[in-house]
Amino acid sequence: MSVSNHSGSNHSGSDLLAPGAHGAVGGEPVRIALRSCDVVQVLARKGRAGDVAAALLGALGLVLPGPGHAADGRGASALWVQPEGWFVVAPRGADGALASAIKAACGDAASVIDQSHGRAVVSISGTRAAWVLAKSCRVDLHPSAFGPGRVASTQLFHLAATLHQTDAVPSFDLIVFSTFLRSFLESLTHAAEETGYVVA
Amino acid sequence: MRYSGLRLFAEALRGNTGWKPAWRDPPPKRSYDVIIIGGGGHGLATAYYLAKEHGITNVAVLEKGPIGLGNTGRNTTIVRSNYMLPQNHFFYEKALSLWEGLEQDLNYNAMVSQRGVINLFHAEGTRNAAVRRGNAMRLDGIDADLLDKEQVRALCPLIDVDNGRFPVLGGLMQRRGGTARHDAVAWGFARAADQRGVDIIQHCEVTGIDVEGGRVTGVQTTRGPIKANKIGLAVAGNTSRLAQMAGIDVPIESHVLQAFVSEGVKPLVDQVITFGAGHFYISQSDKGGLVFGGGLDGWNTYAQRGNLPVVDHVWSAGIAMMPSLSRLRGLRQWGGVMDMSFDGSPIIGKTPIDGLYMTAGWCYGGFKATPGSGWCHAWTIANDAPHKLNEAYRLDRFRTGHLLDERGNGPYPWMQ
Amino acid sequence: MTQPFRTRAGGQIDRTVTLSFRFDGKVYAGHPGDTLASALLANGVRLVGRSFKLHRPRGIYAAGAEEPNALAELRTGARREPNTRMTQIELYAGLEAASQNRWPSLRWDLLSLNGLIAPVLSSGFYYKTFMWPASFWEKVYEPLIRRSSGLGRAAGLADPDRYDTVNAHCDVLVIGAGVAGLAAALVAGATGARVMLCEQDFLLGAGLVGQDDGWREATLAALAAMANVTLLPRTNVFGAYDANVVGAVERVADHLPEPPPHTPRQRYWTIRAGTIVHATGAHERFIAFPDNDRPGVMLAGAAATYVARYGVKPGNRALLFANNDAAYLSLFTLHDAGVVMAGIVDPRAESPAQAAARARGITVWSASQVIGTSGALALTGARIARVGSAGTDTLVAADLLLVSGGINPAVQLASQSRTPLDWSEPLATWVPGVPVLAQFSAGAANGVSGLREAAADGARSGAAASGGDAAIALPEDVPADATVLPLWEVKGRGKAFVDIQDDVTANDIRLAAREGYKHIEHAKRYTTHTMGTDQGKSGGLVGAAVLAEARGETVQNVGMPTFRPFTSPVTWGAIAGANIGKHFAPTRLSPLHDWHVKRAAVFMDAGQWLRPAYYPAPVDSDGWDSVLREARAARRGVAVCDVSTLGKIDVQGRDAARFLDRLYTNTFSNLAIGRARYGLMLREDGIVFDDGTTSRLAQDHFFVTTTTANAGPVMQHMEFYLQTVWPELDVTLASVTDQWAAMSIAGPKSRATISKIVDGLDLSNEAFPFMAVADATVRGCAVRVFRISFSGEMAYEIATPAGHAETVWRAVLEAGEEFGIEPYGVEALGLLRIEKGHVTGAELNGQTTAADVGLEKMFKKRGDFVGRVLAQRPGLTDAARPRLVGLRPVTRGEQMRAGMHLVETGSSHSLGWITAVTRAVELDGWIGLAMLENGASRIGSRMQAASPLHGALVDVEIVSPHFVDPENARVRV
Amino acid sequence: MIRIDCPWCGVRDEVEFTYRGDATVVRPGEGASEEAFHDFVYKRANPRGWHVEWWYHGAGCRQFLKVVRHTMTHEVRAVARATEMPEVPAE
Ligand SMILES: Cc1cc2nc3c(=O)[nH]c(=O)nc-3n(C[C@H](O)[C@H](O)[C@H](O)COP(=O)(O)OP(=O)(O)OC[C@H]3O[C@@H](n4cnc5c(N)ncnc54)[C@H](O)[C@@H]3O)c2cc1C
Ligand SMILES: NC(=O)c1ccc[n+]([C@@H]2O[C@H](COP(=O)([O-])OP(=O)(O)OC[C@H]3O[C@@H](n4cnc5c(N)ncnc54)[C@H](O)[C@@H]3O)[C@@H](O)[C@H]2O)c1
Ligand SMILES: Cc1cc2nc3c(=O)[nH]c(=O)nc-3n(C[C@H](O)[C@H](O)[C@H](O)COP(=O)(O)O)c2cc1C
Ligand SMILES: [Zn+2]
Repeated sequence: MSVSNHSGSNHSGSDLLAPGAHGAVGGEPVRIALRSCDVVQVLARKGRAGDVAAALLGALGLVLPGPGHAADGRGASALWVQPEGWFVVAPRGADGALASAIKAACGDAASVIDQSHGRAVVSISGTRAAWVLAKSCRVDLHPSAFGPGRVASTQLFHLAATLHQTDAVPSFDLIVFSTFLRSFLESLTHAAEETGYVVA
Repeated sequence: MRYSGLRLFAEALRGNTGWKPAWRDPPPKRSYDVIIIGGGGHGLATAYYLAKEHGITNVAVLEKGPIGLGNTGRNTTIVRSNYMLPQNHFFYEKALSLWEGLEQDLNYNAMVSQRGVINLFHAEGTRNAAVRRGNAMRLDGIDADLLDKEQVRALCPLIDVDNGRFPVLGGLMQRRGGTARHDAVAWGFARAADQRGVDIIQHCEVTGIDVEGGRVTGVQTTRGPIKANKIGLAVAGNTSRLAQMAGIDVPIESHVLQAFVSEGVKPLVDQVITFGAGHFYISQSDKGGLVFGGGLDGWNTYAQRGNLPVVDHVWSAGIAMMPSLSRLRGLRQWGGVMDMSFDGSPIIGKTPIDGLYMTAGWCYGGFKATPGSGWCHAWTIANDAPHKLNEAYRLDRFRTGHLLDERGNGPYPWMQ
Repeated sequence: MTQPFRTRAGGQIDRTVTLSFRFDGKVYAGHPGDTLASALLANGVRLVGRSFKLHRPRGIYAAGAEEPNALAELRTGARREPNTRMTQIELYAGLEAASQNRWPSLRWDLLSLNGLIAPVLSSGFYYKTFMWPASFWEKVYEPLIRRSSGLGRAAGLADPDRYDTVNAHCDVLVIGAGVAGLAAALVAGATGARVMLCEQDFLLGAGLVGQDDGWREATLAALAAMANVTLLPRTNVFGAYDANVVGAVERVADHLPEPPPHTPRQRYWTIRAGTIVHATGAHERFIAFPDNDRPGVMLAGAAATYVARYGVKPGNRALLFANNDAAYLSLFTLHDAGVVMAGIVDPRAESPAQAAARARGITVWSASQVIGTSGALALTGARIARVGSAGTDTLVAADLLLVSGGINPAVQLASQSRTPLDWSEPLATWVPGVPVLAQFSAGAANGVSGLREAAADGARSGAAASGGDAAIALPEDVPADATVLPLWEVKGRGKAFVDIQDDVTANDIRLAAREGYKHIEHAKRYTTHTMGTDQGKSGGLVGAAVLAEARGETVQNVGMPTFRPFTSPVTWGAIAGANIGKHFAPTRLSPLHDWHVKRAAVFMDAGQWLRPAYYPAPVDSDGWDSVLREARAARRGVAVCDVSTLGKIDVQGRDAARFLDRLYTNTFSNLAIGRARYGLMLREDGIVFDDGTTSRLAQDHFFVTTTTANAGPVMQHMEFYLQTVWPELDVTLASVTDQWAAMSIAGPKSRATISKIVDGLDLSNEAFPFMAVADATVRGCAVRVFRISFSGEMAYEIATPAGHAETVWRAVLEAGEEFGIEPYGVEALGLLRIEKGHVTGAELNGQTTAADVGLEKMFKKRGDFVGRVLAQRPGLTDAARPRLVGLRPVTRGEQMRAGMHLVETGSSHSLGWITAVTRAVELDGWIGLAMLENGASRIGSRMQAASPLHGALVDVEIVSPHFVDPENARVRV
Repeated sequence: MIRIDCPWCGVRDEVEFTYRGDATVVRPGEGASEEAFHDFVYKRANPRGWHVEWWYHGAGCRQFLKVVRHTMTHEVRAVARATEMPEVPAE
């Protein structure tokens, strides 16, 4: 029997996001926040992508986006994450409700998998947000290559993450696996110390 | 010409004008009893032991470039026999015992340095695997010691045993393991083989292998055809291509492994140390450079150059293990093309073609094997049958399922 | 604090500010804009180091990255950094540096006695001796060699500074901000392209300082005004890689005593470029002549740089030895600054520059060469003679000898990018040929000389690289002819160095050739030529030429040693960036992690996860007490374990069942809805890959679990077969490992416990038998209940969306309180599974077959599945293969250890090994599992378990691996 | 650094991908011989030149891609989806 000397603490990482200003002072800081969202994975069954598109248009007003893009619908956004596969992201509602609604709309045209507990959404915003992300993000986030409404699944701080630019500030939603959230926040906030960051 | 301290003084007095070439530079003859293709450590050692142990001296080593600049000339020089499977550890122990007398045997200082090899472990599972391996060695008479965390700290204070992410539980140490001066190994074998009559023919690329009626008859080269009764392949990452010249497929892929050397510093790291929680290992050359490396890039290639993703991982693993390396500087980066087999173990033996033999599939562990590989390969060529030590390294084991997968990584050469 | 060698005016230094610094403990003064080298020269310091092997006195030789000699230990304590080039250290107030590789002092270095036996220390001498007696190598010779070699001393302490990495993308990357690079960037920038300009120096356009400061300033202002241009001074591009990706290190804070808070000391850039312009300039090369290494011998261009850029006279009386007109300009710069001219030695009979020099009143010895130098710790003069004349030499007094053998374009990065090199006759050097990648070379790096020509070349390259064009102003200059009369070596008495850092002489190269190490790569390795920290920038070609002569070949045919990264040595910490310490690899935490922390669990690493090993209680005197207490609860009452780490995969689609049938050795298409089944998965080579339970939630919907370690690999394995082998199947795969928390409630009281809290589900044995699965709720949270058991007891697994984990977990604990429920950790989990004889990663280690671990019955009778065919190979079906068995020590209390080997009593021949051990709760003492040759037939016999590593030998009994409830009755009650 | 133009995600660095070897071998169907399976697992093209190989875009779209890459220059000439066959240059 042998054990390590790790202690570990607070899995949610909320202790890492103590409200206030952190890191360097003087420049314009970035803003970092945890967003409370539902995330539902929708995978079209073979040959049924058309049906899925129709179902989601009807149910949520979502025009399902193609690779690399997101689209907004009624209270929810759809993010392309894999061929004929999307994340539908919406502000947190009743547990499982979004998934049920989508499932009802899609029927057997899609596999609808609730990932609301399996994913966490972290937002980062500010003129230097792309700089902070570039410390680990290998995707080009320059305005000429990326922009509002663009989505990329890639790696951030050794972790798979889906990056969604939500406005031109720029602001980004970073969708990460929830069991890695704490580790992710540790690395993200460490990276943001150079510009300074503010937690609201 | 024998080398010695006395000779060194005598030559110094004569302005070092009396030294002779370490090996001749003969033109290829039209035919040889045995041709060894590949002038790396393995090919040169094969030729040397053919001459020394079996009296077969009508031998040529054909090398497409200058000798010793393949993997032999670019590896991180670790010598050890700390394997788990008995087939492996007996073979590597034979190699290690040959290393132990090599300088005197070759009359060439290959700087075999038995400074100790420590494999760190960080979790219970890997500790148990290390214990299993160490015990397997000990039962078969090979030295191994289990170190606890404090012993690791004491032996190498640079290691951050309380590591922020993967604390060190301990290490398995082979004290007789260490390093050797890679270039000198090639040169020493070349010189000693040459002295026994072997022709070392550089800049002679083999472009074809002649097979008639299921038997080799000779080779085509950039310097013309050469006949031979027997041919041994020792071409590392080029094994697939050479074997294909004889019409056979071998379960080998060519992959690059990178290595790095730092600027020279005063003695800092006294052993060879491997990090168990990431791909990283390190030792210090006698010149003072820290020689280090990690895992494969992981895709087929014949290019001997390095690449950034491995740099990123290896260097951060280095600091995760030894934080004080942080302010030192890397000096040079390179790569070598290795013959990755499908179970991580080598192939030494006969092939489906009569008179064609090979020593191959060395993955990234073949430097330590050099004398053992040459010794067994020579035996196999001389006797047309494998020695007991290399019986298990058969080419057909992938058909029969007698795999030697030391680490259980499966038939994925890039993961072996 | 006077600076006797500082000129009155000129240079890019701020004379209004004086900085004080220390070298070898002595205090000196300099100015902002100085390097340590320029400041030391300003103070008249000539001796700055000792050579690698012979410990000869050495001075400052160059003014940039090519410096071979002037290496210092910079800073102190944990920040000490050995081998730092004084020519690149920016001066800051309070800087501390020390010379290295000398003892006891720089002036009196004991090992300089090596010089007396230098002939013995010829190249490769160590290969020829130190062999007797064999045991002396490690004990005597090697420690001596190691101690005397190496250069500076590492700090040996953890680095207090932080580092960072950053990714960048651009259309055009310009490397080098000389006149060519600036012009290239300006043109490319004007076209609107995204441009990055990297310059290792802290000044951009440094070569222009003192030559055309107006153009330089105007260009820098124009570049600074372009939003699409990123200027990166202090940034060395260290290597060029495939696909036009380069690595660069920016020295963000090295010019400060300490980095400001939150600021990295250095930053590692990975730059992906559309096109690259190599405007890396050139390195002047020296000429090898006897004693060409004395302090006071200096590259000509470097001397000019010290004057023009730093306002420092590198000496009082200068002699030039050069074979080209361009080098005369360097001397004229010194002349104009008032340095006394000792004259010019030129092997050429005549040239326009010779005439110009004479017109300035400078003595020129045409058709002459330097055949030696005089001085001890500093140069006092040079001996010169006419070419071809023996014995008639003149001693010219000088404290500064400028040398130029021509210039070598800095082709390192181009060559790394596989651009072939062409031989230029007029320049007698290698210039870049036609690039393979989308790259250009410009200016001096392209063999072009003259400011105006170099700028024009840069502008052309900038246009080509950006695919546009723009007109820019070009600087004016007085062009000088860069053509050389090749002169590599002047033979004579004394050591003529071809590698000044590693003490390699022309004779060493000849010796290598004589001994057969004739190939350039052999000669390099035998002599260590070009293997120092400067990688032969100023002497590489010189050595190659000496080798060529020795071989009777052209320099061209001899070639150069391969150029490899790094163009300049790269700080280790910079590459690691923030990816060290806890950031080295991410940590994965269970949704119940906070609870475990509050319960003071002791954690252990399980791959990326942190898992509770056990939960200490006040009654426990050690860890084992805790583990046994937890396991006993599971066997006798009830206990609960967090198993959220298990991999979970959602498999759906019309063909989901068929798909699983092909991946698992057993069948899933006949699994009823609402039931789970244990499954075994092989690799295609027939070796066991993973195991786990799969539940059928609907006709077209399965929930697969994997082992913790294989969660990712199994998912990828499934995707591989689905996408590449059976793409026609209607199957979707989604990893839901993070979505679901899971807990295993085990023990005879498990039903009684969860019945209290599970709503909407009849948990009676009849309604919910072993291997049943159903949805329900606990405290209003959705849960999925599985009746599966790893422990061998009656057990349930409850999965719930991760956010509800703690609610459900607490509910379980409360419900179980009356039965004495305990949370149990990985150690107790291991204990229970060993008692039960269940296999895990210790047995399924990538080497075992299903039969090896007693699972051969899991092969379905008919139908293909991954691994079926190759599992039948004789080597994998051999009955003698090690098989899973159980072990008990004959003396029950004796401890066994995982990793022990099994031997016949008295033998040392291993017949198997122990995979796992534990203290048991259902039996006395220790038990274990082992893989044993002919295992089944040995059950009932006695053997010994040996761990020579621990000096332990234990008599053991071979038993069935199923210690507890072999009939599997408990799980069904 | 190898950069792969994923048909779904665009050009990405090799670190986002996992290599999975020769993409020209085809898994034998049901009932095929041990020999056929041996070749599927162990007989791999290992050319010095153009190689068609699997790369799994694990950090991106989770798709297995067929990549045509040169094993000396590392140039990526074509990238195709799993079910397509990209064109392989002769030399
Ligand atoms: C970076 C790196 C680190 C390593 N570290 C270690 C280590 O620490 N310890 C260890 O034990 N092993 C290590 N290895 C592995 C070890 O270097 C090799 O396994 C071993 O050197 C192989 O020796 P060789 O003689 O078989 O091959 P090589 O030295 O590569 O010799 C093969 C020769 O064949 C020649 N050749 C090829 N084709 C032809 C042809 N057609 N005609 C004629 N000649 C031909 C080549 O030019 C070459 O010279 C490492 C390898 C690398 C690349
Ligand atoms: N003063 C001298 O010694 C000297 C030397 C070379 C050229 N010149 C003159 O300069 C003109 C040529 O200008 P040019 O622009 O072609 O060359 P340059 O030498 O003026 O500029 C090259 C620049 O590239 C930088 N550089 C080199 N490698 C680098 C790397 N790996 N990473 C980052 N930066 C790197 C150098 O620090 C230098 O500032 C000609 O007139 C030539 O005669 C003078
Ligand atoms: C053990 C070892 C030590 C080395 N030490 C140095 C060194 O001190 N300086 C150096 O420039 N290169 C050193 N190298 C690297 C070689 O210069 C060379 O890069 C390597 O052998 C690969 O050859 P190549 O770069 O010519 O392809 C070392 C290599 C090895 C294997
Ligand atoms: Zn993709």
